[in-house]
Amino acid sequence: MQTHPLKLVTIICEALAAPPLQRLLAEAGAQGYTLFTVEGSGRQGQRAGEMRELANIQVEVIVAPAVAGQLLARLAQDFFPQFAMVAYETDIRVLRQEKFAP
Amino acid sequence: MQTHPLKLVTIICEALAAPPLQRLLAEAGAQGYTLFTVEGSGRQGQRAGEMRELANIQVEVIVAPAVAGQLLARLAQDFFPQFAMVAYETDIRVLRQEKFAP
Amino acid sequence: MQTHPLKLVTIICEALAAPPLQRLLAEAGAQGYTLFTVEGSGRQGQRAGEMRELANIQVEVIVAPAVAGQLLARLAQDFFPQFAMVAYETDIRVLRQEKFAP
Amino acid sequence: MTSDILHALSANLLTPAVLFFALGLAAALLRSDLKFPEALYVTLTIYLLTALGFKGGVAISEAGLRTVLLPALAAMALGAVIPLWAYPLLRYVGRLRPVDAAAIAAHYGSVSAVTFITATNYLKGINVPYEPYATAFLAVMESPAIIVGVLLGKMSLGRQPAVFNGSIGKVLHEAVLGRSVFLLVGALLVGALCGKAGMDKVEPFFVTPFQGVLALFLLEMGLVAGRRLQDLKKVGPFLVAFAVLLPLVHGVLGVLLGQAAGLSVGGATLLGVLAASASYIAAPAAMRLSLPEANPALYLTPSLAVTFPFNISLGIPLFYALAHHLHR
Amino acid sequence: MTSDILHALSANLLTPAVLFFALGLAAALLRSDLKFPEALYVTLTIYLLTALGFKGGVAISEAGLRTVLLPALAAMALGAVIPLWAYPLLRYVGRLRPVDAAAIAAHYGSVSAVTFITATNYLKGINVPYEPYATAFLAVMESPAIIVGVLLGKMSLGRQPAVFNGSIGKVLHEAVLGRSVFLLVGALLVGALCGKAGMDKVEPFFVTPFQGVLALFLLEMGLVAGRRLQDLKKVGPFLVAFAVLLPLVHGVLGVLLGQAAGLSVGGATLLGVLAASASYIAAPAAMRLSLPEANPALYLTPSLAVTFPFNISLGIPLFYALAHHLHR
Amino acid sequence: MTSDILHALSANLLTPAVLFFALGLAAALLRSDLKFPEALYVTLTIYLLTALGFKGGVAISEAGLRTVLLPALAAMALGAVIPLWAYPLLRYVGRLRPVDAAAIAAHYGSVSAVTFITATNYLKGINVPYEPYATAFLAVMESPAIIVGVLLGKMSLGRQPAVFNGSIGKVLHEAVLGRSVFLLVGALLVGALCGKAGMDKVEPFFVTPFQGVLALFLLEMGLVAGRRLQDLKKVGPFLVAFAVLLPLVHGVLGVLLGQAAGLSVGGATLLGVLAASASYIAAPAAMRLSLPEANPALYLTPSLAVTFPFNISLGIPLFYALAHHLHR
Ligand SMILES: Nc1ncnc2c1ncn2[C@@H]1O[C@H](COP(=O)(O)O)[C@@H](O)[C@H]1O
Ligand SMILES: Nc1ncnc2c1ncn2[C@@H]1O[C@H](COP(=O)(O)O)[C@@H](O)[C@H]1O
Ligand SMILES: Nc1ncnc2c1ncn2[C@@H]1O[C@H](COP(=O)(O)O)[C@@H](O)[C@H]1O
Ligand code: NA
Ligand code: NA
Ligand code: NA
Repeated sequence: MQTHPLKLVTIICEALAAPPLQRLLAEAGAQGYTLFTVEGSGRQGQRAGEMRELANIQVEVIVAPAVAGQLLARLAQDFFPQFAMVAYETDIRVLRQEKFAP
Repeated sequence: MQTHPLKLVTIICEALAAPPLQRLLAEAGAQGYTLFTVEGSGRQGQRAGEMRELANIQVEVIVAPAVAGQLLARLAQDFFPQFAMVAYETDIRVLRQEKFAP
Repeated sequence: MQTHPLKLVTIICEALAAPPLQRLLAEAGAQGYTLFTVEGSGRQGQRAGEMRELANIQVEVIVAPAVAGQLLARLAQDFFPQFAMVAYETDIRVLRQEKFAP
Repeated sequence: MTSDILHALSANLLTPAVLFFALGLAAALLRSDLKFPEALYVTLTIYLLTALGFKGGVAISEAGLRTVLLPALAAMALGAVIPLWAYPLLRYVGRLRPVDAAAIAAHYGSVSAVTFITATNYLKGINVPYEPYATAFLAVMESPAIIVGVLLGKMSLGRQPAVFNGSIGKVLHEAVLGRSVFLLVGALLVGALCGKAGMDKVEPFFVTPFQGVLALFLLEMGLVAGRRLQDLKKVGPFLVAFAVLLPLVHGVLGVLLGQAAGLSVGGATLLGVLAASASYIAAPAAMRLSLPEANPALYLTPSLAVTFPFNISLGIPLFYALAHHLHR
Repeated sequence: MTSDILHALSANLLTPAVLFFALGLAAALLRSDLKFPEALYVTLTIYLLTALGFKGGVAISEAGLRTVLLPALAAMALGAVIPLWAYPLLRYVGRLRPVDAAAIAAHYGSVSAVTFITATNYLKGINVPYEPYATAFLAVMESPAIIVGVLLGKMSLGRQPAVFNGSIGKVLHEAVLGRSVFLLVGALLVGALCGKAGMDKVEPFFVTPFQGVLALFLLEMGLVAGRRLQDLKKVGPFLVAFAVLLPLVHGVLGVLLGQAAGLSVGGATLLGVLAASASYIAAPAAMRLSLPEANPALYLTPSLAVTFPFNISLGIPLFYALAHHLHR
Repeated sequence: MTSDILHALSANLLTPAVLFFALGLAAALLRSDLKFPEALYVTLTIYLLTALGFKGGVAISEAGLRTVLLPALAAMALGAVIPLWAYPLLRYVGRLRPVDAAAIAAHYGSVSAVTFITATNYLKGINVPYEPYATAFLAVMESPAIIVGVLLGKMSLGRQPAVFNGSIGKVLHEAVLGRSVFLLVGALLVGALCGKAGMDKVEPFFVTPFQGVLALFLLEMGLVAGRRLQDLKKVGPFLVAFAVLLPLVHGVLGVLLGQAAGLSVGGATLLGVLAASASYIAAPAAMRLSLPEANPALYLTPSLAVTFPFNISLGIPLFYALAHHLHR
């Protein structure tokens, strides 16, 4: 099966940051995303997720390597100062590369 | 710690596709899978997941590289024409390789 | 954007194993974790997750490579004999490496 | 007759159920971030189906199976034959692909429990009695059209990949043990076995708050239907017209059949509503499993975003006005 | 007056609602693994807001809009001006960053529906009548302070990144179509359109079990507030004092305004409670979207872990004792 | 006595609660896709425990602590000693590993709240009064056996890895602050503090719909137990027999103890049911934390898939028939 190398960018952040994050993803050229409701623990303590106001999400986005770099840069610049947030990228190989082209 | 290289195949699709997908995984020789209820956005628009009829799932399967190739091929052939679906593979290193042998 | 190579350790296990697992993560030097409520299937059969007593979780932890090795070793030694459990590691590249240093 | 209709309409439009549905639509169209958790949606569905089935079962145990059997068989037959004319209409007039035509036909032969419940509440609100065992009609009308539709669809396809290639046995299993049919029929059996004595125990949970729960659920259905409205353009004018006109025809058929089977005005109204309603729970699930080649937008959007709102706002009072008119 | 106060206090502290809140606090402090699923939290919120709005709407349809308008406008104005003194206080006495001061000011001008509901239950428990349309005050007080706060905050910031840079239109959309305001106002409209006839249908669901549902919800709120208690040290003594004293001042203001607007003892109490309460649902959501630079610990912790428990335990009976005293 | 038993049995088997349990079993065995969301499961548990505790607390406040104390201590002692004979039986007759024997013994000494509730409903259905403060017995019987079982298990193990190596303090914390014990005891305290006045406020939520909620919950328990049935072969014939016979013995013991402690027929029945029931919520959670070396299939499957169905269908009426017979 023919697969193509792309990047998976993963972002873990508080649920209330979802709307501006979704705007950022669209601006950066992502064609879609997948969102998980998660619980978490980190420097800001436990986030048990009973109330959306205090809950965490994980967002995963498949993008071309160039878009990944740009996305991470925008996150570091605009979001990190304001939100409890973790972001990383992973190498993946997808089917149907066209689906993810900006 | 001794770890072994395997593949993680990730499939994101509508929840209603789960039963045939589970059948396919079993046929392809996967020994297990993990299923997440997710929200998503892509070419078919938002899938907010209020109703199972309109919801998304993500399925992750750890398999040997050969099985991964076969699985992706079957997905591309049988499922992609019919379902809103994304699929990709990632390199991982597992403990206890025997667990994942078909 | 400057990213740094770290490891993502993923653990899938029964929900009732969460408390000792969280203790182990803290002991091993992880600075946080993200927890997903999942459904799954494996050697111990289906885990449909209706009752927490019978449910599955997936825990993801970002750590330095050395910590990852130690974590997997502890899991293999203390947890595998007792719990239905899968564990693997993936290479990732993170922003803000300091956040994950023990 | 016109004043009948106007009166029936206005009695329906200002009920909490219909207004909460409109509120849900508004929330979706105004893009409010209001959202029901999936668990709440499922919970409300389980509650409504269980309560409905249980009440129906108690009613059957009171009325006797004999009374119920004939009209139930008539209802079942109506459900099973609807796809037989819906399919050619969709195929040759609407020029849809065979597999899509089959899937849509299955939806319109099957029924919507929530539409049925809304109709019973409407009748209660205007003090029109109906056969309390009418739930049995709902129970027997859900599956037959799905089976007929899947068979029509399979015949139209060449070889399907093995994972979808369910035998007739599998299709039947899906249609009869799918959670909505199973819950409804199961609760009906429980009710029939418990009878009045059982009802006394659970009435404050399954009966008293029922109308309020329905209002809350319709708020959610409004949200879901509202989000689907934007897909209407994908669906095209033929299907939108189909989704209003076919229910009208089926509603009239159902009312006539109900009268012929000796039902009261209320009972005939309910049979009309059932015939007019389109499935959006059991049928989509069965199609995804057995006819995945069919396009969901083409069956889910008309039934959820057109037929469902049409029936709960205008259809129900119209079919009632007709039944009432015929009865005089 | 002292005996009034003592009596009012003891009537409040031993109610199921307040005791279940204390139980939730205890669970959090003793680190029990008790946890409500998020879906249950959302469900209870949806239920409480819908029921509250619906009842209020029916009451408005009975009382007539004319009666409601004047006191509602007064309430709205009070909400909008509170940030105007809270902001400088936080900024210059508390020495907080401008954007944090603006965010906190927005929270204290806005209101908490659950605090309001607890107050209505308190009044019912001691048989003090109140204007049933008082829900309208809650509905109109939620947004204005949020808008004022966001404007204060934006003025204090230089250029924000584009993703946060909402126009006034967007801020308004957020403040008015956010789920809590939308549900409350929407259900109010539905209730106003249905009137008494609609109420009869849904009363066993929306009214009868209401107090019990509130008790369950306060158990959960106790858990949530209790988990926040450990953040109190991050917040500092100034904000803790602020979170008790400002509500006291606002409560007195609200009671006086209510009396001036011709409300009954019960109605004046409710206006006092609303003024004293701080938002922890609508306001935090608006801040994360429009003023993400503000630190959530600084606005959420005081309002959730200090003001909310203070009001439901001591504030409500105090404001009632005041209204009662003034009325004699 | 035989006709007593037959009558008692038939009065139980056709109740909504038991029939809905059977429906859930059927759904699991027929592989229907019916499934309750986890949030609904947790919600129903929270509701049932809170309602139960609250009612019990109000009853204690009416009866006085003095009346409750002696029978409660007797109940507690019974729970604590059951593991002392269950353990050697499992170890030496059943030839189970020491740690598994300890874990199973803990489950059978502890209790099942849902079995208890089903029994109270059964008694209500046949108009047999019982001490309303009997909930206190449930509350005190949940933890002691867990503590005894964990101690037995720890003694049987060599060194455990540090992450599991809870001190006695930790074991106690788990056993007493685990969510089910905490909710039950907490709600009991709330009820005792509120008394009758508090009950008036929340009765329509916590009392009136209770039996209906139980019926819905038993549908879910049927699903869960049904899915476990396939694990029965892993468990072996000894444990299956154990899971029926030991409860029979414990039930008889409980009834006798109840009579000796001066309880009514209803109260003695309930003590019998408690003794006979096995935990499937608090005990498994405690074992996973403190004795993770024990095999869950060996303790969860017998208690959930054998003892629980046995008790709610046959055990309850049998213990009642015995209590009734002894009393004459
Ligand atoms: N080392 C880590 N591994 C995995 N997830 C993490 C880690 N640190 C933080 N997180 C996640 O990111 C969220 C925010 O992190 P923080 O800002 O450190 O509180 C946490 O609630 C976790 O869900
Ligand atoms: N670029 C992407 N990154 C991550 N997830 C995606 C992406 N595109 C699509 N998805 C997921 O796949 C589902 C189906 O995609 P689509 O068929 O494009 O609507 C979406 O609802 C998302 O959950
Ligand atoms: N091959 C696999 N791929 C992905 N997840 C798996 C796999 N095998 C097991 N799992 C997950 O690990 C859990 C425990 O596995 P097991 O102990 O094999 O039952 C399962 O319930 C699944 O969620
Ligand atoms: Na139909
Ligand atoms: Na306020
Ligand atoms: Na026991």
